[in-house]
Amino acid sequence: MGIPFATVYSDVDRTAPHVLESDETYRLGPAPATESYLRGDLLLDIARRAQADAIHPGYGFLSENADFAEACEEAEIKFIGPPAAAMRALGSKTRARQAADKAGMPRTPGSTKGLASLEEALDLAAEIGYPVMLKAAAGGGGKGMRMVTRQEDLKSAFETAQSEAERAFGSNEVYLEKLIDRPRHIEIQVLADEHGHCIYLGERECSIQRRHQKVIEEAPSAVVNAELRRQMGEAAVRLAKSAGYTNAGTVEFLLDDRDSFYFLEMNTRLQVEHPVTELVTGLDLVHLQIRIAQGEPLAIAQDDVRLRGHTIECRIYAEDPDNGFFPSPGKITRLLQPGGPGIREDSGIYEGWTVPMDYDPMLSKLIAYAPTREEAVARMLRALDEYVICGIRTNLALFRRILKDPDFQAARIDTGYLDRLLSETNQTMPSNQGEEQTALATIAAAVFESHRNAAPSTVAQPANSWKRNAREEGLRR
Amino acid sequence: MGIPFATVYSDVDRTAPHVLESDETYRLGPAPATESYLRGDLLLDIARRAQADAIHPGYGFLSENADFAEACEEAEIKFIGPPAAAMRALGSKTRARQAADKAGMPRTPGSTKGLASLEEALDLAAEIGYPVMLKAAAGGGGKGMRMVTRQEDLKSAFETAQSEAERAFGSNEVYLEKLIDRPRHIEIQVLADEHGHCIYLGERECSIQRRHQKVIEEAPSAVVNAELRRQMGEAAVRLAKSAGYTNAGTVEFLLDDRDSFYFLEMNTRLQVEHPVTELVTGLDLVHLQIRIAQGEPLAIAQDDVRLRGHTIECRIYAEDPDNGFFPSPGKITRLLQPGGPGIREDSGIYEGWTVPMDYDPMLSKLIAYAPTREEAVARMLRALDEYVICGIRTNLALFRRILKDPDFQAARIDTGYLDRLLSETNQTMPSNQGEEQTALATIAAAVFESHRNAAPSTVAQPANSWKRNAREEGLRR
Amino acid sequence: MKLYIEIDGKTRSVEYTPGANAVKIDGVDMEADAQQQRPGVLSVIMDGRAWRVVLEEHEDEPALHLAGKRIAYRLDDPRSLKARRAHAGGADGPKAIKASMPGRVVRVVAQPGDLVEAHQGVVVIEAMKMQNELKSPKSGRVAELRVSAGDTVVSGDVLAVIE
Amino acid sequence: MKLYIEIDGKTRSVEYTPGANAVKIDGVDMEADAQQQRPGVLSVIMDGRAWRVVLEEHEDEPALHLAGKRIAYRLDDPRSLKARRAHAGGADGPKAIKASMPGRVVRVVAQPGDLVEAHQGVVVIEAMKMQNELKSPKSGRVAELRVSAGDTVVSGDVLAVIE
Repeated sequence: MGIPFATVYSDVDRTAPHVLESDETYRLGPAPATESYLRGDLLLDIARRAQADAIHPGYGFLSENADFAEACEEAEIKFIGPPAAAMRALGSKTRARQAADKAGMPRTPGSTKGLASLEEALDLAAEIGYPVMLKAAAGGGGKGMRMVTRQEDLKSAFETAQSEAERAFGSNEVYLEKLIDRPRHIEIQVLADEHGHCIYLGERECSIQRRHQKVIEEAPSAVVNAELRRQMGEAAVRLAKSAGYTNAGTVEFLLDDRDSFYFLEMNTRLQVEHPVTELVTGLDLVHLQIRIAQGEPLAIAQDDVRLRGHTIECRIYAEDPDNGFFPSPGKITRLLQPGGPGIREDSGIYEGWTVPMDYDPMLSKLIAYAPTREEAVARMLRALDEYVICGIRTNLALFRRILKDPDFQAARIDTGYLDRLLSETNQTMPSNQGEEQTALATIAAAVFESHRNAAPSTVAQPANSWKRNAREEGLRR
Repeated sequence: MGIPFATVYSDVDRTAPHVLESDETYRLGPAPATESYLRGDLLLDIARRAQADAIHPGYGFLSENADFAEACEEAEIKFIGPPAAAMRALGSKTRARQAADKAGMPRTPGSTKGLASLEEALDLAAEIGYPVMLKAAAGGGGKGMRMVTRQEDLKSAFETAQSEAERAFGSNEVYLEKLIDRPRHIEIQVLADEHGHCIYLGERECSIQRRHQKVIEEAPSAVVNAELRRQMGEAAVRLAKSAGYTNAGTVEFLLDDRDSFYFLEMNTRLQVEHPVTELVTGLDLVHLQIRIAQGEPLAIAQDDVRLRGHTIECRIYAEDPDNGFFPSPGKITRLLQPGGPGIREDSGIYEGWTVPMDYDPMLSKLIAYAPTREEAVARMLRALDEYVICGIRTNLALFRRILKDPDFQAARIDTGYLDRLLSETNQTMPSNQGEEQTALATIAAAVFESHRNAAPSTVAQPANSWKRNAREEGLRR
Repeated sequence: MKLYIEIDGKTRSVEYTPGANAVKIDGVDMEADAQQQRPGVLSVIMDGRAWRVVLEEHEDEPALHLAGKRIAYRLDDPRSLKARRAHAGGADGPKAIKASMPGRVVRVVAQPGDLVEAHQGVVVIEAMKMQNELKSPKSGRVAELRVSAGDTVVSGDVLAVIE
Repeated sequence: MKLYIEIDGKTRSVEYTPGANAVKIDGVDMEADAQQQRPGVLSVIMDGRAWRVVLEEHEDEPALHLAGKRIAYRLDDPRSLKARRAHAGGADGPKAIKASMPGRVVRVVAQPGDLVEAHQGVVVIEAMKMQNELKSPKSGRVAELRVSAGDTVVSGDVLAVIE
């Protein structure tokens, strides 16, 4: 967009790509986020030194922090995101449920305030019927969350949820809602300018989750038709408008098997999975965020939003599926990354890079786009086959398993799908394929070992890599 | 698409990626194309052994060879491309000009048959007016082509063109047409099924050329509006239909500065630059080719074809712009490839690969997609800045120069644009930027040299590469 | 060149001549054309089908990546007495518990001299905010305990020895 | 550490202490923070702006890639007499014509003993179907001619010597 921008870095990010791509760069502080990326005061100091007009908070750290948004407002530096008031109105899950009622949008039956006592919980559960879910109002990531199937279990679950919530979020506020059976997680991307226009950019299907963490995201959802999309989209827009929301946000829903949808919560920021929406809508969400923050009216109306094709995103992590998905830090000793038609990868990894042990081990977002879901699955499978990461364990094999699973291919998925798949024994391959592959592996091991013993010079650059060029000879036109 | 496929390879392609991606693979012959990829008889032998139903000819070698298409027809193996008769009808430039007349589509004034004598040439040139172009009917790549601005130069140009054509193509057939002043090269992608349906998929702007070789392709063209697109598209469809054309093909036009377009020639195959059309239409051209060859009717009608966004493709070559664009083979000693939103790269290069001296030195197709042309230019510039290839010279700097040029940015381009740009002295950078960069380079050189002298262990993996993960900490949701 | 390769607990002999397209596995002739695409990456054609095989170097246990699977192997060198002995002595001798990843020791569960069962936890390591219990490979006695809570360890460090 | 770096024909002295953020160029203090991202790739911050600098190793003439430009440099080691001599003797002594790329010799234009002008073609090499004429670096006499038509050469091979 031609807007000069400055970046900040903590000491461990000194050589990160974002530093190199910016027009100016400033040291924020030491490695721990509490001393750098979570220090709004330091950020504002730097913004003033850089004479910045606006701050883009990214999609982590302070991006959902209403106090920081407010501090920006006071410093007259534009926070590229919703106003602090809207963030507060939708920040706690109970307040968001109240907002949903105000906007007349469906939500799961249950409380819209913290439970005052066990008695209130027992009464409400009896009224809406078991099974129910207890959830922390300030919650996230599955903490302070308990499923209760029988009345006699409610007391202990209530107490555990409260104490977990207190420990994790500093608030023991817990509410109760009816459990939706095998729901899908469907979320709507909304975009609102500062002139009262708000549109929705279709949905994302994020039902493939493990421990309440998204693993695969898709757009569009295979089960959302135009009418359902309109209903969910309009509900999301009503919620955003009722809270005075502006900029980009995501309204999360559960969808049951009778196509009834229930408000879950709102994410008041750009999300990790926003590329899948960009690919099917053809829009650039970050640019649109900046235009909105500049006070421009939205240049696109709801009717201009057209979905085209299908996108699947896999979140590739340094973790060991054979060992309880335990993180697997270490040095990437060899790396073969996929490419070609419809494949995009957002990552900063490279051969020789050491995956650190101190942070969330996401390595890469691997994204496949194609005209249809079937073709997108095929492209993703090809990309996964081409992808090899040595030196650390990754969840690549898990994605191969999911994408080859007939239920996934038929889009018979819900938020419990992945846990069920993982509890099944992995199908073994046909035995003769196994023998062939063992023979192959034996031969390959012998070849590698004999290379290893040979002088390095005999492991020469083969002439045969002329490949592609030969095929393209004579094509220059 | 789930169709099993076999590939073939010459000896130098033994380890090429296409071999690894196929279900079966067959050795075709030694390295030279005349003993492998141009041997239709060997290909058909292998197709029979593999019990193949169809052959996809790619976009080089035999893909425009009518004899091979005919041999496939006789062997009852489907050639994925047009029928031999249609290839022949559009193969020679003079026959294609006759076909254009039959289809009632505009072409440059001039002859539609080879010139029988100098007298005929002189008469025709006098009639249509100078300047004129002499062209070889069997031509391509600028050979047998001469511009003539005055009557007195025609005789010598005619003789030279004839002898060049004879040498290059084995036919001295030469024709004459009026020179279009500063034309744009605009081409229309067509797609025809075997049931009489033919559609056009918008245009590609390929005006950035050097020595009649395309260097940058874009879709859509900045100067083609909906009405002009319809006119050119319908003309292209008429031509394809008149020749009984099926499958994918490209009709090339010249466009003058008054929006008049003139038929140039037809490419009876998929082209190198087809990805730019795929990105703006959201279609997969290779899949559509296969469906057509299977006898399926086109599933999309003309009204279903909607262009969205803008795509730019740069053809990155191993050649030295400072040395007359002479090829620069050699070993790639260090490689930093770009990525991120909107960037796709089709290449098979890697660090340590040796670019061979025997073939066309195309390294990569770097493709940028964005909602608008302006944003696509910005994304391409960012990608070009991230791209570093060491060990060989490339034309990367040329693309940076073109994409920063105000005329290119304003889409004031024609087929002579690049030659004019190259004849200008490259603007030097502002002198204080030059000083700063020299100081930087001096410091960097000193750091590298002191690393080089230090023991390898001191050049350790820096802890700072934790970067991206730090920023994404806490985003798992 | 004759090599002994162990995969999935089974050792096979491989006779391989660089450049030739034939190999023998356990004395049986097989046709396979293995070409190096670049260091660590092979393209192997067997029965008309090409496979990419990627080498994951590792001191103790190298592995191959093949068709999306990771296959660990071991080179058995019959000439190496040391290798034979290490291999043969496997089940009975003292066994080390090694760190399978870098991290910090958060807890030591057993004490020197303790008797432990096979698969009983001995040391707990934390990395990337998750904890992992490292278990005893066999029933026995904790002969050595080389780390204590708070220590930083790297992959392969010996944490304890069970005898 | 004090080094002499030649860029664009001009030699500058650089005093650089690894780890420190200050360097001296020709005795003038400059603030610059250079950190290695990975071998051969530096991130340098100067005046609040970060630059990526990539090293292109080359025996004779290493180069840096910086902001889309390729900047060749030379390390002048004042302690090395050989380097000084080679540098000083540049214009007058015998000069070699080296192959700038691998290829095949298609034509030898001059003969041993011939007098040639500066920039006059001496040997023609073909690669990737294009021909390139390698020219004499100075006026002089063809003292040696080391190749003939049909020879294959690799980058850096001496083709002829002009004295």
